[in-house]
Amino acid sequence: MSDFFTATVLLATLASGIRLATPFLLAALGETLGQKSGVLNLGVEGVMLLGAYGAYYATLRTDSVLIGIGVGVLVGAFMGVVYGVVTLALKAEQGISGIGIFIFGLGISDLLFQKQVGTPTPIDGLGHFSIPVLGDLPLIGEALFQQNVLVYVAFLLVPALWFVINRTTFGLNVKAVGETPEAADSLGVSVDRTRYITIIVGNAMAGLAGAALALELAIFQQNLTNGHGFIAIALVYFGAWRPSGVMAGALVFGLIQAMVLQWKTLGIVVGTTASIVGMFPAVLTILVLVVVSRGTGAPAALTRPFERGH
Amino acid sequence: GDDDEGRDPDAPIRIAMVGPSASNDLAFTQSMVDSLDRLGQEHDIEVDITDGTFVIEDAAVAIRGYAEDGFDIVLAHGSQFGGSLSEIAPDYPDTYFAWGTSADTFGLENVYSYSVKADQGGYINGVMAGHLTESNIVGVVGPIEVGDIKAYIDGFANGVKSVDSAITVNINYIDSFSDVALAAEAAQAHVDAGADVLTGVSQMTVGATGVANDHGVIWFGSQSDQTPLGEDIVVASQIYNWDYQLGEIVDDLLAGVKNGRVITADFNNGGLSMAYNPGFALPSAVRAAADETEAGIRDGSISTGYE
Amino acid sequence: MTDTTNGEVLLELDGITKQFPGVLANDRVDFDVKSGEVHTLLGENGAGKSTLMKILYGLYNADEGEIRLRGNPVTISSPSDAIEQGIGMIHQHFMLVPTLTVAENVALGLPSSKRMLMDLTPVRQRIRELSDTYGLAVDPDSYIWQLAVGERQRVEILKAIYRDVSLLILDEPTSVLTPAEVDDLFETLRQMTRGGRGLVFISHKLHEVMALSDRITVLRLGRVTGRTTPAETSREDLAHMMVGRQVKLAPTRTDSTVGEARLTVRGLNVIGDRGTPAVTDLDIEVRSGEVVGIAGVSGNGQRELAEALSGLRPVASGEVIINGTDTTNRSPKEIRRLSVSYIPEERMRDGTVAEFSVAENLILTDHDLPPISRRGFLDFNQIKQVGSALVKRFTVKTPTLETPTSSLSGGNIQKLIIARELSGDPELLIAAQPTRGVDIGAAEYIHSVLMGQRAQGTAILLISEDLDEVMGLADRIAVMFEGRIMGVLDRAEATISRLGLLMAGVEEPNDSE
Amino acid sequence: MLIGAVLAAGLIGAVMLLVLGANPLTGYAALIDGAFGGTKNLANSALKAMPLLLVGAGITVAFRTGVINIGGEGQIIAGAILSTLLVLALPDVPRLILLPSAFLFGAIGGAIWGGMAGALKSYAGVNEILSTIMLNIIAVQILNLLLRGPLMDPGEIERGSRIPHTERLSGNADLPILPGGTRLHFGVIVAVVMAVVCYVLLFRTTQGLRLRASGHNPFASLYAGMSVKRNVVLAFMYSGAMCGLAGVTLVFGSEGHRLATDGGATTFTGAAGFNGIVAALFGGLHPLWTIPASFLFGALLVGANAMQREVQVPAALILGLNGLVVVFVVASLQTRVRLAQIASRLRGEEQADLSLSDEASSAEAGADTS
Ligand SMILES: Nc1ncnc2c1ncn2[C@@H]1O[C@H](COP(=O)(O)OP(=O)(O)OP(=O)(O)O)[C@@H](O)[C@H]1O
Ligand SMILES: Nc1ncnc2c1ncn2[C@@H]1O[C@H](COP(=O)(O)OP(=O)(O)OP(=O)(O)O)[C@@H](O)[C@H]1O
Ligand SMILES: [Mg+2]
Ligand SMILES: [Mg+2]
Repeated sequence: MSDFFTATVLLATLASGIRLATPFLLAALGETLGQKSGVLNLGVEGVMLLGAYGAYYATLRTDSVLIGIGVGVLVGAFMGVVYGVVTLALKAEQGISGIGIFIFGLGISDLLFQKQVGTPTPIDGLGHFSIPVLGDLPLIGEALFQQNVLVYVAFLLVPALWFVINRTTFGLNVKAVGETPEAADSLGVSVDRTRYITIIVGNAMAGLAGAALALELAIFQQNLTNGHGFIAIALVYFGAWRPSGVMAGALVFGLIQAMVLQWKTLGIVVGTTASIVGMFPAVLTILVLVVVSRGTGAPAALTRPFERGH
Repeated sequence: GDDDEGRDPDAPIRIAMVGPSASNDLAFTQSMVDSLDRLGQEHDIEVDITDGTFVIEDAAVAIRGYAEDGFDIVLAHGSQFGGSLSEIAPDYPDTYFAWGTSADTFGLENVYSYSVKADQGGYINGVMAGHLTESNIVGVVGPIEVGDIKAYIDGFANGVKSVDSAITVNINYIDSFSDVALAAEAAQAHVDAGADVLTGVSQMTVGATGVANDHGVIWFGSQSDQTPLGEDIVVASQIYNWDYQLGEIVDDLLAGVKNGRVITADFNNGGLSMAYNPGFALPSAVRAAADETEAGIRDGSISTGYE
Repeated sequence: MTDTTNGEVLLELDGITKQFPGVLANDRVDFDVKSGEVHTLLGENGAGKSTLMKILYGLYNADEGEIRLRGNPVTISSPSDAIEQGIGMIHQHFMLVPTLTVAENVALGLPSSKRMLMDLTPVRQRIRELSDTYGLAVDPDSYIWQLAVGERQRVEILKAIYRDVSLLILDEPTSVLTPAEVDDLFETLRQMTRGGRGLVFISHKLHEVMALSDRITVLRLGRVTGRTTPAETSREDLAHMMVGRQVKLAPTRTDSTVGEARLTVRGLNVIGDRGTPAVTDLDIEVRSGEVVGIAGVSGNGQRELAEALSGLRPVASGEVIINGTDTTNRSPKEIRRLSVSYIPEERMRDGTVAEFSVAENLILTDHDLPPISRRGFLDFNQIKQVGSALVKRFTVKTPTLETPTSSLSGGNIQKLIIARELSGDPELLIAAQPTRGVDIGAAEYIHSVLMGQRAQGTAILLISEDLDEVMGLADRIAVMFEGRIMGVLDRAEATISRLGLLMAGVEEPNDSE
Repeated sequence: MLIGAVLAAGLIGAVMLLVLGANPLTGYAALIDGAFGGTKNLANSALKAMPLLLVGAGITVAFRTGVINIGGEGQIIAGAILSTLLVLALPDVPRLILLPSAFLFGAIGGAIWGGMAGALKSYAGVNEILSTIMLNIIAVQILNLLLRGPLMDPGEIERGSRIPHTERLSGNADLPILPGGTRLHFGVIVAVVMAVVCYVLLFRTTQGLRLRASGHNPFASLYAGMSVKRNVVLAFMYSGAMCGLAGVTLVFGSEGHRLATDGGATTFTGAAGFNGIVAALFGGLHPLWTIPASFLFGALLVGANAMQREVQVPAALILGLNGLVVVFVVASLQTRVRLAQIASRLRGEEQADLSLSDEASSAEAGADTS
C-alpha cells in the first residue's frame, strides 16, 4: 500500500493523469464552444474517431506528425460542416443527428482502417517535448513539462477559449445566440453563421482530440476512442460551460483513471474490486456535481433550432 | 438441417464462422481466419465469415442463420457465444458446431469445443522474460480475467518465477478487450513502476506495444505473431493454430460421424507454437532455455503450474 | 387624410398581405410614415399590427405587397436588411439576452471600436450619456435578469436610440411603464421626431395615442378600417373604430357586500431574484366582495408579493392566511385547492404552455379535477365543452380549440388566461396587471368580469400600474414602494396626486387611517 | 421524406459497396431479403425491433417531459439484473407467476436506475445528460462485477473457463415462443402493448398532461399547481421502466437464456439504449408511430447483417451506413414535421368548421356589430 505514496509513483500518476486528460479536454472545449452557441453535438465520439483515423493514416503515409495533426483537424472541421448543414440548414433534431454522426464515425473509421491499413501498424507518434527550464525542474518537471506538444496545446486552449468567449465580439455573439437567438437575430447577428463557426471549430477540436489520442498511442484500432467523446460531453456539464471548469473535470477524470491503473499495477486492487474501482470516476463525477450543485447555467437555447418568426 | 441422406461428398465443405472482433485484429479472430486459409489449401472448402459481432444476440442470429442455410460446420469463435449455441445446436442435429475457447460440449454430439493450453506458451515466454529482465520487475497488461487469457497470464507469471522467485510480476487487467488508450496507460504504469519486460493479450495490446516501443521495453506476444507491432522489441509470440482442431472436426465430417468433444491444442499436437522475431537479438542462452522449456512441456517433465 | 407634417415620405407599405394558417393577418394594408412624424397603428388584439411591423423589420416575409423607403422599393428579408436601411424596432416582447449585461445587450451586433475585441468602455459611456439626456436611468453593468420589467423596457429603448435609426417601430413600448416613465419616453420620442426621424407607435392606451400621434391608422381583422388624426377624433371615436361598437372607457361599479377576510397577510418578508429583500414587513387584508388595489411603480415588490401569495416563491418570514388556512410556504397546488386563482404578470412565461392547444391551456389548472379528469383519465368531450364555452364567453379569438396557443395574439393569450382563472368562480383572485397589453374592448370586458366576481363575493387583490384601472376598480388602494406598503387609501380619498406621492416613496404627513 | 432519406443513404452505401468490390444489387437484395424475406426473417426483424420499441416508446415519455434520457443502456442493464436476480433466487416458481414477476422486477430495476437520473436533476441540479452517461458506465461495471463474481455460472468456475455469464436461467422464465414456427416470442406483444400504454399515459391521462406541460414550460406548470420536479423524476422512472422491460426481453428472450457479457459496454444491450432513441425519433416522438418506426429500424439492422454475410463486406460498413440513415432521416424529419404541422392545421380548420363554427363566428360577431 505504501508503495503508492512514493514521490515517483505519485508523479508518474500525475503525468499519466494529465496525458489521459488531454483528449477529453480538447474534445470538451470544442463541445463547450458549440453548446455556448446553443448546439448540442452528441457526435463528438464519432468525429474523434474519424479525426484519429485521419491523423493516423496521414502520419503512416507521410511520416509527418504535423501533417497527421492537420488532417485530423481538417477531418473534424469537415464533419463540422456536415453537422452544421444537418442541424442548421435542415434543422434536424440535434441530439439524434449527433448519435447518427457517432455511429457513422464508428463504422467508417473502422472500415477505412480495415481497407486501407488492415493490420495495426505502429507509427512514429508524437515525441515528448521538454519545455526549456520548466522541463528540468526537479520532480514536477518530468510530470508536467515533458509531455507531447498536444498536451500543451490543449491546456493553452483553456485560457484562449475563455478569452474568445468573454473578451471578443464573436464571443458576445456566441453567448447571445446560445441564450436568446431571436434577440441576437433582431440586432442583425446571424444566428446560423455564428453557429456554423462554433460547430466547425468545435468539431475541428474533436478531430484534434482524436488525433492527439492516435498520435500519443502511435496506433489506430477499431473504436480507438472507446467512450472518450461521451465523457467529454459530460465534462461540459461538469464544468458548467466554463473552460476552467471543463479543465478541472478533465483533470479529475484523467487523474482518477491514472490512479486506478497505478493501483492495479501495484496490486493494490485485484479481481472483481477492479470493477468497483472502474466505476469510481463516474460516481465521483456525479457526487462532485451533487455537492457543488451547479446544474444551472446551461445556455437557454441549447438544442433549440432557431427559426425566424417563431 | 433437413437432408437426412448426409452431404454430397464431392461438394466443397461449407464452413461458416462468427467472430467477435475484426478479421485482421492481430489476435483472436485473425488466428482463426488464418487457420481457415490454411485449411483451404488442404481441402475444398467454402468459407463465410461474419466478423465484428460483439453483440451476443447478433451472433446468435448469425449462428442460427448459418445453420439454417445448411452450412456443414458453424464456428462460434468466442467463448461468450456458448450460451446461445447450447440452445441452437439441438435444433440442427445435422450441422457440426464448434466453439471456443471452452471445454464444454453441453453433452451434444454435434458440438465440438476447442481450447488451448495457453499457459504453455505463457510459461515459455515467462522463462525468457525472467532471464531478460534486469530490473527484476515484469509487467502484464491483460484484458479480462477469463479462459485462455487467464491461462496465458498465469503460465507467464509461473514461468518468470521459475527463473527467480524474487522477480516481481505486476499483473494489470484493464477490464477491456478493446480500450487501447487504457492499455497504453497500463503499460506506462508498469514502466513507471520499473518494469523492463512486458507482455499482454488481446486486440487492445496495440496500445501497450506503442509504449513499449517508446521506452525500448521488450515485449512478449500471444495469440498471433505480434512482431509487426514492434520489430525491435518483440522477442517472441505464442501462436494459436486452430489447424489441428479444424482438422479433427473436418475428419469427423468426412467420416460422417458426430463425436462432439473437447479438443485441446497444445505444443504436442501442433495447436500451439512459438514464433521468434528474427529481428530481435535474443541471447542464445535464453533461446536455449526457451527451447529446453518447450521440450520439457512437451514431454511433461515441466509443469506450468496452471490449474 | 390630413397631413400634419410636411416631411418627406420615409416609408410606404403598399398592399401588404400576410396569411397565417387559418388567419389572414394582413389584408392589402397600405401604410406610410413621414419624416418627423409619429404614425400610430391602432387595433384590437390580433388585428395584425405586430405582423405588419414584423414584415417591415424582416421577421416575416409578406405574401404580397411592396415596401418602399424614400420612394425606392426595397427587399427586407431579415432584421439585418432592416438595420441596414436604418430601421429600428422595439418589440412587443422583450428581445434581450437575460444572461448578458445592459451594456453587452446594447453592444450586441454593433462593430466594436477594437474590431474583434470587445470594448465596452465607450458603450457604457454612451449609455450613461443617453440615460442622462433622455432620463432613462439604468446601470450599464446590471445583468438583464436582475432588472424589473420597466427597467428592461428602458434598455430596449436605449438599444434603439443608441443605434440612431431613421425609422423606429415601437410595438406597445408603454405597456410596462409607469405614467411618469411614459411622459419621459414621449419626451424622448418627440426629441427624436424633431431630429427628422419617423416613428411607428403601437399602443392600446388611447390617451397616449391622442397625446403622441400625428396620424392614426386603425386596423381591424387585418384590414385598414380608418385613418384619422388626434385633432379630428376623440378617444370614444377611436374605440368605436377599433372595436366596431360603443365602448365604455371607465368601468361600471356595482354594489357588493363585504364579508369575512379571505386573505390575511402579516409581517410578510420575501427575498427577490437578486437575493435582496423584495417585500418587507407587509400586512394586508382582502375580504370577500372587495377589491384591494396595489398601486406602485413596477419593480417595487409587487411581482414577488403575488408569487409568494400563490406559492411560487418562498416566504422568508411572516404569515399568509387564506380562507382561514395558513398557506405560508405551501405549494401552488395546495393554495389553488383553496379556491385561489392567479393572473400572472409574466403571462408568456407563467400563464400558458405555448405549445399546448387553446383547449389544453384552458384546462391546465383544473385538468386533474372532475369533470375534466375521470380517475386520472382526461375526458375530451368535457374539455371540448368547457373550452368552447370559455372561448365564447371571453371572446378569445382563435381559429380552433386545437390551435397552438403560441399563434394567438398577445391580447388573446391574456384573455385565455383570464378565462381559465375566472372559470372556477374563485374565492380569492390575485390579478397582476390583468389588462396589460389588452385592447380596450377586452379591457372593458375584463373589468366588467372582475366587477361581477366582486359582486359574487370574490375577494380580489388587484396589482396594477394603471392608476385609472386601480382607481376605477378598487375599494381600497395600497401603494407599494420598495417592498413596503406606503399607505392604504379608501377609494373615496384616493387622488392621482396623493397616490403619486406615495408611489414616489413620500410618506403622508397625517395617516389617513 | 423518410423514404427519400433512406434512399439517399442507400445510394451512398451503393457507392461504398462498389468501392469495396461488392455488387450493390446483390447486397441490397440480400438486405431486403434478410429483413423482409419470409416469415423467419420478418420475425428476426421484429425481434430486433422489440427492445428498440420498448426503449423508444419510453424515450418519448421522457422527451415530452423535456428531459433527454440517454441512459437507456444503463436502465436496460438494471432491469436485466434485477429480473435475473429474481429468477435465480426463485427458479421453481410456476411460469404464470414467475414471468410476470420478472417483467415487474425488470421494470422496477429500470425505473430505479432512471429515477436516479431524474432525482439527481430535480433535487441536486445535476444535468441529465451527464448523469445518464455516468449511470450507464456504472451499470456496465456492476454488470461486469456480478457476472465475474457472484452471478457467474458455477460451471464456468468449475471448468476454469470463467466466461462472464449466468447459468442458463430457469425454463419457467423463458419467454414463450409464439406459434408460427419462428423465433418470435411473447416479448413482442409486451412491447407493442407497452407502446400503447405510453401513448395513453402521455395523451389520455392527467398525469400525461402534467408531464407534457412540464416539458414545454416548467414555469407555467409550476404556476398551474404541478410539481415539475416530481414530474421529471416520474418521466425518468416511466422511461427507465420501459428500458428495464427491454432488459427483461433481452435476457429471457435471448437464444442463450442467460445474462451475458464480454465486458464491453454494449455487448449485452446491443446498443438498444441508443438505437431506441433513434427509433423514437423516426416515429416523430410519438409512442404509436414508434411501433412501425422501430420495426423498420430493426429490419434495417437485421437486413444489414444479412447483407454483410452475403457480400462479405466488413461489418464496419453496415455501422457506417446505419449512422448515415440516422442522420438523413433526422435531417428530413424536420421537413416532414413541418408538412405534418401544416396538414394538422388544415385539418384543425375543418374541425373548427364542424365543431366550433358557432363559437368562432359569434366571437367574431361580438367584435363585428358595426
Ligand atoms: N407566427 C404566427 N403563426 C400563426 N398565426 C400568427 C402568428 N403570428 C400572429 N398570428 C396571428 O395573426 C393575427 C395577428 O396577430 P398580431 O400579433 O399581428 O396581432 P396584434 O395586432 O399585434 O395584436 P396584439 O394587440 O394582441 O399584440 C392573430 O390572429 C394571430 O393569432
Ligand atoms: N383528480 C384526482 N382524483 C383523485 N386522486 C388524485 C387526483 N389527482 C391526483 N390524485 C392523487 O394525488 C396524488 C398526487 O397527485 P398528483 O400527481 O396530481 O400530484 P401533483 O402534486 O399535482 O404533482 P404533479 O402535478 O407534478 O404530478 C397521487 O397519488 C394521485 O393519484
Ligand atoms: Mg402585437
Ligand atoms: Mg397536479
